[in-house]
Amino acid sequence: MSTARTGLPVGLDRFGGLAIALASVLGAASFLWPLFIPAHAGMNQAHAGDAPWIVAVLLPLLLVAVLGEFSSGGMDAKGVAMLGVLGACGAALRLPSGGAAGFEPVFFLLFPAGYVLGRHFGFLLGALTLFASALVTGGVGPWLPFQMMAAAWMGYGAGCLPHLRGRRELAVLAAYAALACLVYGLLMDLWFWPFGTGSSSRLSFQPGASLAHNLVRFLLFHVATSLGFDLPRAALNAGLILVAGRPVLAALRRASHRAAFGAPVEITARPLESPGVR
Amino acid sequence: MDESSPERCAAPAHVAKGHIVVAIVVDFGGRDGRVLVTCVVTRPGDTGAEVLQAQASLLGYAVPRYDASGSGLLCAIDGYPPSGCGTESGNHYAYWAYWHGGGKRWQYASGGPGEWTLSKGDVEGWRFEPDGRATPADPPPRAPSRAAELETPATTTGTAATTTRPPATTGKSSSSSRSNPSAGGKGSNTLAADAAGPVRQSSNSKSATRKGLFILCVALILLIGAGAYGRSRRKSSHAN
Amino acid sequence: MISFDRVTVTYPDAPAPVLDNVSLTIEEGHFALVMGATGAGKSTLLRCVNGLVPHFSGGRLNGTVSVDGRSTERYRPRELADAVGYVGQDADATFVADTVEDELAYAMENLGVDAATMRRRVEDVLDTLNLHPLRQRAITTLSGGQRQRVAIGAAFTASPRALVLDEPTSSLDPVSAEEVLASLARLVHDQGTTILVAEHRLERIVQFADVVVALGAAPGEVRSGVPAEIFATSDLAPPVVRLARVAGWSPVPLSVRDARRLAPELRRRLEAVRRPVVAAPRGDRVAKVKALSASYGPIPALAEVSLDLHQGEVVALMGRNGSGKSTLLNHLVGLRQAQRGSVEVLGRAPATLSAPEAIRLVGLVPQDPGALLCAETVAAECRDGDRDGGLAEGTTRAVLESLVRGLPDSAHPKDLSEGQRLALALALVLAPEPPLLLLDEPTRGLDYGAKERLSLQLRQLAARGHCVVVATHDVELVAEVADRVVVLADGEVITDGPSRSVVCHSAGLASQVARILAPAEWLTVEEVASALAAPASEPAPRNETAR
Amino acid sequence: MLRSRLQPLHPIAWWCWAGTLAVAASRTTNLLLLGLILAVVAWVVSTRRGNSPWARSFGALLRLGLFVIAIRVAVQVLFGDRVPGDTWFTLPSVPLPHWAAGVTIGGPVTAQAAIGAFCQGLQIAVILACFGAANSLASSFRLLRCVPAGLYEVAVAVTVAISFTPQVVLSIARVRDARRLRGRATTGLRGWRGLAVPVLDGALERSVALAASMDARGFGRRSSSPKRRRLTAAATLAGLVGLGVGLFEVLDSGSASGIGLAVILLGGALVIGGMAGASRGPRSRYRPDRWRAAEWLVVASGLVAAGAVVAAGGSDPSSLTQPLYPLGLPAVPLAALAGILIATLPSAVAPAPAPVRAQLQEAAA
Repeated sequence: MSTARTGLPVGLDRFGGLAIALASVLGAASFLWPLFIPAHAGMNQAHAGDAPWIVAVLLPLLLVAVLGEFSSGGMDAKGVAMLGVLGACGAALRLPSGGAAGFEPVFFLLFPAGYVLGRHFGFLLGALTLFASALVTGGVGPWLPFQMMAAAWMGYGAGCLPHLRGRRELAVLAAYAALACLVYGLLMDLWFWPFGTGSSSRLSFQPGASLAHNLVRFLLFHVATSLGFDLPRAALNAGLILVAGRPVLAALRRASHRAAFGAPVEITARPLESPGVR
Repeated sequence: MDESSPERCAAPAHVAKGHIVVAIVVDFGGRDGRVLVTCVVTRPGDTGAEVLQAQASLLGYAVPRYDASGSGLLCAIDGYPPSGCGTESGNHYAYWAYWHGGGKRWQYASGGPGEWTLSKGDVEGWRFEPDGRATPADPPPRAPSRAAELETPATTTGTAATTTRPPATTGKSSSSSRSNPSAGGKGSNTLAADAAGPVRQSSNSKSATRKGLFILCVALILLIGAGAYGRSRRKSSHAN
Repeated sequence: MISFDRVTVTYPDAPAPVLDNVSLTIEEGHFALVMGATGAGKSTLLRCVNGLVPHFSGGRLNGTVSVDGRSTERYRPRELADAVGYVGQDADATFVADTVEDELAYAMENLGVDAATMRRRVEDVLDTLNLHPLRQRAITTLSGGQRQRVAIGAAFTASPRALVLDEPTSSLDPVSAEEVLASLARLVHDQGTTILVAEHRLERIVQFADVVVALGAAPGEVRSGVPAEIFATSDLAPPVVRLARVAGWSPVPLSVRDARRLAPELRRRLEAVRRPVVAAPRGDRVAKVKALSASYGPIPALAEVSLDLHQGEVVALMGRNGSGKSTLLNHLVGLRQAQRGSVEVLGRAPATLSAPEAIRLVGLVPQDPGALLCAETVAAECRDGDRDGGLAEGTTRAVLESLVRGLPDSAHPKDLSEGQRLALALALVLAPEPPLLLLDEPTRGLDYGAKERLSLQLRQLAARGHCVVVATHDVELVAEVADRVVVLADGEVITDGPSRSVVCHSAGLASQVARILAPAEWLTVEEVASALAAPASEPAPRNETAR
Repeated sequence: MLRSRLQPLHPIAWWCWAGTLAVAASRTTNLLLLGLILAVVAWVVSTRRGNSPWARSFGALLRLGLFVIAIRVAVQVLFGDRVPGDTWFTLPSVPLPHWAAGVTIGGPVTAQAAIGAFCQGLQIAVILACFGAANSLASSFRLLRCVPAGLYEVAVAVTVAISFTPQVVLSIARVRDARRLRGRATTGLRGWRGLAVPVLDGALERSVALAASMDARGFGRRSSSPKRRRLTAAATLAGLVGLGVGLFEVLDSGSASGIGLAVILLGGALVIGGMAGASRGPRSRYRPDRWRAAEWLVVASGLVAAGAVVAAGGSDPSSLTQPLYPLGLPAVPLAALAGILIATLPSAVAPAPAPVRAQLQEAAA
């Protein structure tokens, strides 16, 4: 299977790649819809509340599709076990915060993992970590698929970073971590926007208004409500990566080496002539 | 400019400093084709909703009705339509379309009147669309009929002064008359009060019968809630 | 059933093969014991059976390994799941499900066994392994022995013809170990399963074995045969065998029962030897535990424990799992604050001290010594040790040298053998010269050689004036090193006395030699040997504290 | 009793029940209805939740709900539209610079605005509470056993993660002790580093051993025929396209009615079908959760509640909303209230809570 070829824990065939791309586009749409919704959609009072719920139904389906692709695209025991174990570590990191925003060092594990073990693994790990911790802490709800999708993208991005050496590697990872944490916060806020503001305030989205106009309103909402959580989180994760990044990367590399993903296996029935005989 | 928008009001000489005059064009569309222009003296920065409110109290109309869900959507002017709010039929809605600009330069408003802040010489437009599409493609308010033009100056200039209200008095006036919010000033107050009178009485008579049930339900809810709380407390105390 | 035909295994980027041209056959229904020093390739041999090596580890395998006529060349581990059950070294790392039942059913689910059969087999296994009362329990709430049995059951429910176990009892107390081995024996006898098991603690398991596979130091060197003939010569042997050699019995008895038949004659010879009791000078008090009580939530862990520890004595702390041994050690080292009662080391309460102060007063080597090691290389580890203790450069390294010779500086702690890792941890703890030294289960996974070295080191430390406390299940170690035995049960001290009387007079804690030679009070083979060798007048080599 | 202890209520049933109540809540801003739904949910949770760590999530989500209400009201007060109403007080209004889309902060705060915001906040809080209830009542492990075959590997990974989490927590404690034994700091970023690395190392080693034992027990014995693979992949992709079309239709019309919804449902069916169809290898289930009368009753009670509320909305929309113009007491739709009361049924018919998972509890604490 493909894992053996790539030497990475999880692989994906071309269907899977296509599925990820498609699902991500739709996922993006289900995050960004308030910015683009047309004027008359807001008029329809009876149904104005529908869009968020439709999207909340849609996203789990997207995730099912993508994760299913991963399952059939080839995950062997090693990949599954490593996913599970790293997911557990992530969940444990989220326990103190109960999955709430603010103190959330989970990304400090996710990004190095994605970076070392590849973007597909990063995608999966991002999604599964949040899922597992939600199950452990009992935080399952309509918000969960959005968290999973967002975290999955972040992990995928970490896997796409250029592979450097030494200091520059850490610097790039830390910078990415800070950025990704902020983006994650933005995305989750974007999801909460319609609920947080209703439709009758100067911060709520205006159907039909220009993108720039809505964007400004959203950013104001973001600054007003949750930037206070996101900045510390970004700093925390970036700091952790700077401090502990090197040994963590080393540990991950050692593990993926020990797990021997796609290591060459050779079995020959012909016995090796022992020196004594020769 | 002016000839392009006949509705524009000439600011009367006696308008106090720091105030502006805006025109409100209300086109009742389907009902009787009545188009009404009112000039209201107000403060820069007041919202379209407040000016509409002032106009209503000025003309003794019923208080403009807004969507109950608290979204800033306007449902009725002068109690028309009597019920419903942007009621949908297929892809069409019966609703009050909101415009800015006047004359040939009407622009479909992107937000509710609660968000639009006025500046000097603005023209506000309202047109009831019996079956509009809620897009800028809907027809703008028509030019005012002659009758309307004759009617308006008389009403407005007379009471223009009363409609301009220093924000300070708001608190008192509203506390004095619950039914008719935020329209300050004596003259308009009385006008609007009896406009909104019947509404208040009806709601009073209903609530009188309703109160008992209401309290009953609240009691029930509290009872169940307390029960749940007690049980979970016991459980947690058992746990450790 | 299981056959190796001229098998050579080489791991990727390893210079030399681990197994070199190994051939052996294990008949159906046999209980085969694989023994050998650490690093002799026991695990590799076992993992070859179901193809985990090389399919899982990578590397090259020449020759043919076949189980039930199926060669691992053609079948991957998962396709052999119905032929071979494999239980790895760390049972906790093998669980997939949350409850016992689901874990047992897991393999069958993968094999697609139909529901009815699954139900029946699960029930069978629950009975065979005596897990019935635990069926609904979450695995994380089970004790070590129970977990180990669940792991065995999980490997066995698919009813494989052969079962492969890698050190199934290394982390268990004698009682749990007995349970596990007994259930293995039942599998062999009732169901005719072929069992291949690697084990260090031969004394526990030898009496069950039909065949012994002995791996020598050199990768090529493999001997297999019936236990008697193997042990006649093998240098790895349980005390009973070593005693037999000393006494010159043959055929070599493998169980205490067999040995006792031959014992009377030896006892008579030993009675001639007078063993004078030399009271060791009792040093002054190092630590004092007074009426210490502790509890985890509602569960009491220690009840009114009082204890004095003195310089130069080796105290063995014994008792079942969960009898409070580790809790007591944690209090002594200051990881836990005394809730009721008091703990003092040289007059100071360890829990109140800062970490750097504490390590100069008392040191603890935890159950898993690896937990102490976090640097990349041995050299770095030693350097950190010096820095943490504020010691002169090279102190730790010197201590390490005194424990094991010539450990390579560049080696990664994770790649060391159990014994070496323990030595490194011990060195780190000893470097600041704490007067009180605590060890928790130090003999886990140690082969006989490493154990002998350890007990020697402990004696030397005591002689140098340290007070050494060893919490252990290993009665042989106790017999070797302890002056004094403290037995805990349910958090209470039920016995506290000189090791000889305690070890000889309690059935559960007696060493093999003691059991064979009872009622005479002999503890170890060495004693007997020197006693036999020596003329009657000379004192026995070992002192003991009189009280 | 024993019977029910062996098999608790099907997790899907709990989720359906909570979901229907959430739908009911999402249809109304009537304080009475919302309050009653909240009370009912709380009652059932208090009678039927176990001691698992996730059982506490109900309380957690209640607190989160309060937070949401606070935000909702605060946003309304600071940035709310200045729609006329009974003015309570007037904040000094600060116009933001031009680039900020002409947004001004403050201005008169009307009772209508504040109460409307509160009702909408409460609505969200009640919906949160419903999901909190589902979390507290349904076991995550059992939930994971219900996933379609196509998701099997992923589900196993998650199961492993859940059952391994408490061990991670314990090993964190162990490592912290070990650092103390070497006389090192256990706090601060450096302490973090010393903590994170050994824990991670241990975990990763475990993962290799775990993989070996899983493979040795036949994990991933599957016959993935490329033909079937292509089929399921096609189904999935088609489903995704369908979802996309449906989504844009819905967003464009702003209503979940008609074509958009249909297309979405179709796409969803395709995706799920693809997953279910992708069953590979001869896997079987040990004692799958059965769907018994109790499950039906629980789901039905939820449906009744939701139905009653929706019906009330159909007959008289205003009975579901908090009257703002003019302000007044909410209507008392007796039918809807009665329907919601029926949703307390599970506290009678659902089997008693599952046994404790002490270890996990420790971990989550």
